[in-house]
Amino acid sequence: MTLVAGVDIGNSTTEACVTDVGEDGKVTYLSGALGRTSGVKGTTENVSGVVEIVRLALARAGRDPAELQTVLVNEATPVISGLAMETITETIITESTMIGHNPDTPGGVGLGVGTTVAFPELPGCAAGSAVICVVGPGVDFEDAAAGINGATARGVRVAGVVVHADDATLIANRLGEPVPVVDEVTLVDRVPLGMQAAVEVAEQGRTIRTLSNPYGIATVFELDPEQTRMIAPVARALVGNRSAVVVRTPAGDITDRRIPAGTLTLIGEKSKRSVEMDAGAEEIMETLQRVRPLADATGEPGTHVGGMLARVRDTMSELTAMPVDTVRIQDVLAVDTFVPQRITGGLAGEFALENAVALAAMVRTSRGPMELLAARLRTALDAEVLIGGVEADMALLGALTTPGTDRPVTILDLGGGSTDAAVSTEGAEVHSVHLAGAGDLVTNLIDSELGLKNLELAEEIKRFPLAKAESFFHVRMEDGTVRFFDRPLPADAFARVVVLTDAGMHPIPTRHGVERIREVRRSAKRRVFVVNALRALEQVVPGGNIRRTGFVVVLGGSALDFEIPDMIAEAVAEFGIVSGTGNVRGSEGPRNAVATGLVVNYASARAAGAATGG
Amino acid sequence: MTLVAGVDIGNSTTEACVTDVGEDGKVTYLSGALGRTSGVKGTTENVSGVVEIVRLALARAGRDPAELQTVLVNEATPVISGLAMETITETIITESTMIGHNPDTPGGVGLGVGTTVAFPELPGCAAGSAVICVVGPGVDFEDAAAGINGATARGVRVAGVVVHADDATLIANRLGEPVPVVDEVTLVDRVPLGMQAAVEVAEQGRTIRTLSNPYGIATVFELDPEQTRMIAPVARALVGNRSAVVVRTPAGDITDRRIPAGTLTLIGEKSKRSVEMDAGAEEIMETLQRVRPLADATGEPGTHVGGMLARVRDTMSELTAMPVDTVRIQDVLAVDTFVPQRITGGLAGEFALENAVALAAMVRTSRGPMELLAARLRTALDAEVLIGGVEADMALLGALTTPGTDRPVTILDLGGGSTDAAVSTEGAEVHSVHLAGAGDLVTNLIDSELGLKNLELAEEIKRFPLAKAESFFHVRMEDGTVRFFDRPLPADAFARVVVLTDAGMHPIPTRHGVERIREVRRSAKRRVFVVNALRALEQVVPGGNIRRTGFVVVLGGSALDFEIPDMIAEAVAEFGIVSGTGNVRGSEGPRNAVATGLVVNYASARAAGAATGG
Amino acid sequence: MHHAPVDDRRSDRAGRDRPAVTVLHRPDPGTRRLLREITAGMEEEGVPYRVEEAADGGDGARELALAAAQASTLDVGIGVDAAGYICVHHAKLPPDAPAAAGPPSSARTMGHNAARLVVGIPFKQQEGPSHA
Amino acid sequence: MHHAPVDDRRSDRAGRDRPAVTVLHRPDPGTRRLLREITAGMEEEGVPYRVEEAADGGDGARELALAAAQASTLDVGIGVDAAGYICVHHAKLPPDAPAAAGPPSSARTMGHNAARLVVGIPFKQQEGPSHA
Ligand SMILES: Nc1ncnc2c1ncn2[C@@H]1O[C@H](COP(=O)(O)OP(=O)(O)O)[C@@H](O)[C@H]1O
Ligand SMILES: Nc1ncnc2c1ncn2[C@@H]1O[C@H](COP(=O)(O)OP(=O)(O)O)[C@@H](O)[C@H]1O
Ligand SMILES: [Mg+2]
Ligand SMILES: [Mg+2]
Repeated sequence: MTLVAGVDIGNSTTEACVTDVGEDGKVTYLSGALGRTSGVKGTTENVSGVVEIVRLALARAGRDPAELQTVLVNEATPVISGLAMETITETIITESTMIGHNPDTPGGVGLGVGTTVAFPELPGCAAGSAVICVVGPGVDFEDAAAGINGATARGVRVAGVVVHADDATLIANRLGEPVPVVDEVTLVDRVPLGMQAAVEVAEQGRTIRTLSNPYGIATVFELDPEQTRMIAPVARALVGNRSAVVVRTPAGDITDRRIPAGTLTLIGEKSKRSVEMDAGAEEIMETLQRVRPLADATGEPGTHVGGMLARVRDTMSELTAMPVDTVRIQDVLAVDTFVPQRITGGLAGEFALENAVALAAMVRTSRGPMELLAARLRTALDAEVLIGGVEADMALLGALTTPGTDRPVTILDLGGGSTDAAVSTEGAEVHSVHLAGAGDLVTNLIDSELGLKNLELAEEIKRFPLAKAESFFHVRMEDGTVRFFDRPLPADAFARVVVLTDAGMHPIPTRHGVERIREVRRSAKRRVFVVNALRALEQVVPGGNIRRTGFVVVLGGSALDFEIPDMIAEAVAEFGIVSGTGNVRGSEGPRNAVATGLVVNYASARAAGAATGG
Repeated sequence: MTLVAGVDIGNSTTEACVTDVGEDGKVTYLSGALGRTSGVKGTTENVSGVVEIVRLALARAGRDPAELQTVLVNEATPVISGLAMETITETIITESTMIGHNPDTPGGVGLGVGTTVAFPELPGCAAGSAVICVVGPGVDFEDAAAGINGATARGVRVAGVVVHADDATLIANRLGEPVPVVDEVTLVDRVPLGMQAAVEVAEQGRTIRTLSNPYGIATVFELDPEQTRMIAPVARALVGNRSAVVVRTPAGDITDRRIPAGTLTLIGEKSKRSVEMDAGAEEIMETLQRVRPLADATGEPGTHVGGMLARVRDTMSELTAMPVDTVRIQDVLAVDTFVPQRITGGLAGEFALENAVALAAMVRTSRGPMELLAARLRTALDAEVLIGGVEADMALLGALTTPGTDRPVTILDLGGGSTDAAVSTEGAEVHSVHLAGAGDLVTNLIDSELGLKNLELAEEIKRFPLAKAESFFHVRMEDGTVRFFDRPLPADAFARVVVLTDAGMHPIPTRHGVERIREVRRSAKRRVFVVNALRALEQVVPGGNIRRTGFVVVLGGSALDFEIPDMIAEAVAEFGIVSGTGNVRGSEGPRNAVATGLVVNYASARAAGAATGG
Repeated sequence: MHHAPVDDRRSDRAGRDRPAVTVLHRPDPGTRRLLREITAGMEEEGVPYRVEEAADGGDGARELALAAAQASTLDVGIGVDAAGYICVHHAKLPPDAPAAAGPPSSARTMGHNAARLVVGIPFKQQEGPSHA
Repeated sequence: MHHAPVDDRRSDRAGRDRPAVTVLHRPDPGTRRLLREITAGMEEEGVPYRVEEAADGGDGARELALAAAQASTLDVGIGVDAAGYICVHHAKLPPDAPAAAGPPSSARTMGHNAARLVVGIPFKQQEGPSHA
């Protein structure tokens, strides 16, 4: 019997298993362990992490480190991913044409049209004139209401109100004749005066109907067809709001400008194609499909995409100590996303969800200083260290220890930086791919789409279910069920959406509801993993025909997710193949495949040796 | 001055306007009115409705019916729609392989594996054996728990429990060692005994991980690859459940059978193509596009689609008194839908969302007995009755009274049974289409997808926002805002999702949450109106190039909807055209276009007459 | 930061400020079986409860239920009168409009529905003849 | 069947059973202005309220707030002590852990947040120097 450890140094995670291997090749698995990879995969930085994890596994097996005879390490070719994101649309309001934010508490209901007049000027307005009263900062709501009521009494038709403070309901409640009031207009001083304007507030739970319709605005301002054509983008920008103000200014406009993000050039082994970044993810991915396999990708210098790729290359070169100009991008994954962004020229801090494209790029570096790493490990662990076979082969061997699997088998390894796949046909020929984009991209999308600016929280949102604290003693889970607690919940959780992590309840400091956050989370997972799973299977299976895949075994850290495996199951359901999350050695779940495969490989070589030798 | 009424007899709604028309063609609009069309459009049944609505409009204008000189009626060619829906998938469980319902309150957490044994047989189980205890009806929860604890004390490993009553938490709470308990299994007597079985319950807010994974089931039952392949559909059926039971029976299986729904043959004016109904809506609509314009459609006799089309033809023939064999289907709209349906062979009333296809068909009948209708109206109203121009022309003339519009103009008339479109180029040439599917189809989809069996309620859900009664004094609206009431809400509304109609708050008697109902509602609107709007524009605009459409004016009853206009605005946004809801005469919104157009047409003819005559 | 879910079986013994549905019943030995069914309904739904004996007096189920609801930190109370008639009330409802009421045979269902009043899900329907 | 929304300005005069946040304050003439700001915050949020004068005694804002919360049909109360210090409490919170508290200058924000406690949306942050 030989005490053998299999060690898999991954980009994020180092995994080990400790086994007894008999002369006949019989393997007895004793224990496993995992931890964060120290440093860049395949470099001597990994030593400390490996030592720690192997020691942990030995301790769990109850074995003395001195007994350890052989350590098997995977051939760790670093696959490194970079990530960049660029906004490709921008909304700009010129000349204060509109106010399109959505205050929580506007006042009144309906539509009012008139000439904008500052509150202090109200007494000067002629009887019979129709006005929109603009109330600046510092005016008390009772004074505002009194002033407006006074003007109304004199015959001035105050048709609507625009206010700086959060006073809309207060003012509306005090008016003799209620009119629509839009409040929290931070830059109310910049509302152009003496102009025709319309104020609309919809009933609670509804959205505006007139100012979100170009013909509604045309009716209100008596616009001709040409003017209507000009104002149409304003109407479009207001669709879905509960309240709005439109001011008719001579050259006012709102534009939904596409930012020239630049051209991405995809250089295939046989051909080369360019695609505009602002065409969106689908077109980029279609272009990639046409030039595949990818040899490199470049971005037009001086443009956004140029900058994106330069950043990716810099990171790669830094991490791997390769010269920048030898870094080759071997896969990209483009994902459509959006970024909540303040509208330029807005008067009330209006936000728009601007379109953006996220680009994950993958670089496969040359094999690192493995021999040196092995030598260091030998010293540190005082054991024989063998560099095992090709990583994909080992992963397949490990995956096949999952009960119910057989060749032909296909693995899908859902990691942090890359989604890898490999297939082993009955002839034992192995074909593998490494695709850009995996768990880290999902975390990044969640972070930016929710505007969190907190990657740790985004990672938690990815991994754990949501709930809303409905009272100080109970939460409603995202599936609608209710959970009670003995003690009052933390004050910062109350009335907030929280994520129920292993380490307790963490409030999510945004205004988004449970449904919204859930949808962002699920859609990010779909956009990355469903897309990549299908891409990977298509590239790796013989003839690209997924139906001929055999058993699909899903592995890797992201296969531990509480919903990604279900999404992949649903996506491949139509192909009628058997697909599920791996259960390495019937016990490890989707973890430990490579470490296990290394031992399986070693043991069968040994058995073969014993057989021929004996 | 002549007192003139314009009357539009629609399929659902009859609309009128009352005007003074001067010798010079100057029109003064006095009033409008609308009501339900009496009988089938274009038949003498319409008389009573028209008379009532014209009288109402006259009364509103403050004019004596005796003054009415001329009534203009549209050339009412009935466009009649039929609707049918067929399920195309069916889920069948054989040999009680699994229990996959989702009880509200399962008990315990985790996975248990053992041989199924009836509760009364528990005392006979050998120490050391692993069992799943099946508790039938009539056993008290304390007795059940005591029996199981007793067996455990004797060394029997009771690994999980399946119960008839809603007692899972009660039993689990009383077990010495908690195990997963699945309850509310109505047909618990049919659970096969003496078989290997696994029971899994996930933590609150999570879903099961082992029994929804084929390799999880393979691990549990030590299946070989071939057996794993067989069990894979069971795993797939359990994806997303919080609890489940899988029993390993010799020939147990679950199938997701496609029902051979039959072949739909689309006969175009030039070519003819067949398509399988179970290929789904997208393929049906693509086939239609290839044979357009449609001359007729037939369904394979003896199949579901044959029956669907026969029903449509029968309805048509009944409504129009045309012989069945002269009814020609001129358009169809296929929509993918789903129907919640009880799974055949389930032990606990399991439901599955089976796929279905809804088919709306449109028949344009020959011009009805218009002359007779006109004669009857003449008598009834004692006024000159003129049959006006082509309906589409009149609608365009009416639409052009919307402020901000100009030729070229395109109308999209979103009605109850059909979506109509017409375009008038600068040369005043008019091209129009009538497409199957509109507001009534949306109502039907909402009704069947939510399993309401109440079309009136479905119509309300279509038209009004949702809320949830959160206490007896306040509701939370679907947009998250809260509304307070003075008096307690009706008891039947409490804790229910309600629809906030004009006539009060109506509870929706289903278990669906606000989000779910909202999503069904919005998706039904999208599947019908966004699809049809794009189809209509594409068919009606010159060269099918929507960018060349000019001004798009949306009309009809469904344009009054609180979200359909926004959806259409978003769908056409990318074409950069001006599109919005019509505002006929700057005041009528999307209503009264044809009635108005009739008067516009009459007045300009009169002015031309006066000019040439004078 | 981590909060353990309430263990329902401990609720009876627990302090006043812990969230719980209050059950107020007349001190009649015949109600024992009923109380077991009522509390079973709540336990199955995972909602904590507390059972208290009403002081002597002539109150009916509705008055008891209202008093129980007002005493409950969850605003929901159940009253059981001497005849075993059961009433479910909510502190925010008008006194004469309780949320639900029924005969002794509906005990389990009443327990479920008091719990569902707290959780905010639709009531359970009473099935055929009862357990009680 | 149709229910009219509550008219906030009538709330003061309304009966006890109508849902309202209760404000309990010391009978100090100096609190008038404060009360106006506090109730304005609630009115803007559309949540009904009721203002009551506390009987004589030495209670601080927190005790007043707790009593107010317990008296409120919405479980939310505001206490204002003689010095104008303001506390927002919830009947289901531990007595010594109020939902929010602040100086006189935070009056409007406290009103908003008492209302938001009822509505269940995140609290409003106190902005720079106050109105009060
Ligand atoms: N329990 C979990 N649920 C969801 N994702 C997880 C979980 N555990 C790890 N991950 C994700 O797995 C990814 C790392 O996968 P891993 O297989 O460890 O990477 P690598 O193969 O590159 O070493 C990270 O994106 C991490 O967020
Ligand atoms: N306020 C409304 N909101 C949504 N849909 C509406 C509204 N009013 C009418 N509808 C819908 O309009 C359709 C009837 O449209 P209409 O234009 O009157 O029909 P037609 O042109 O066939 O006479 C019905 O499906 C009805 O549900
Ligand atoms: Mg406000
Ligand atoms: Mg249960």
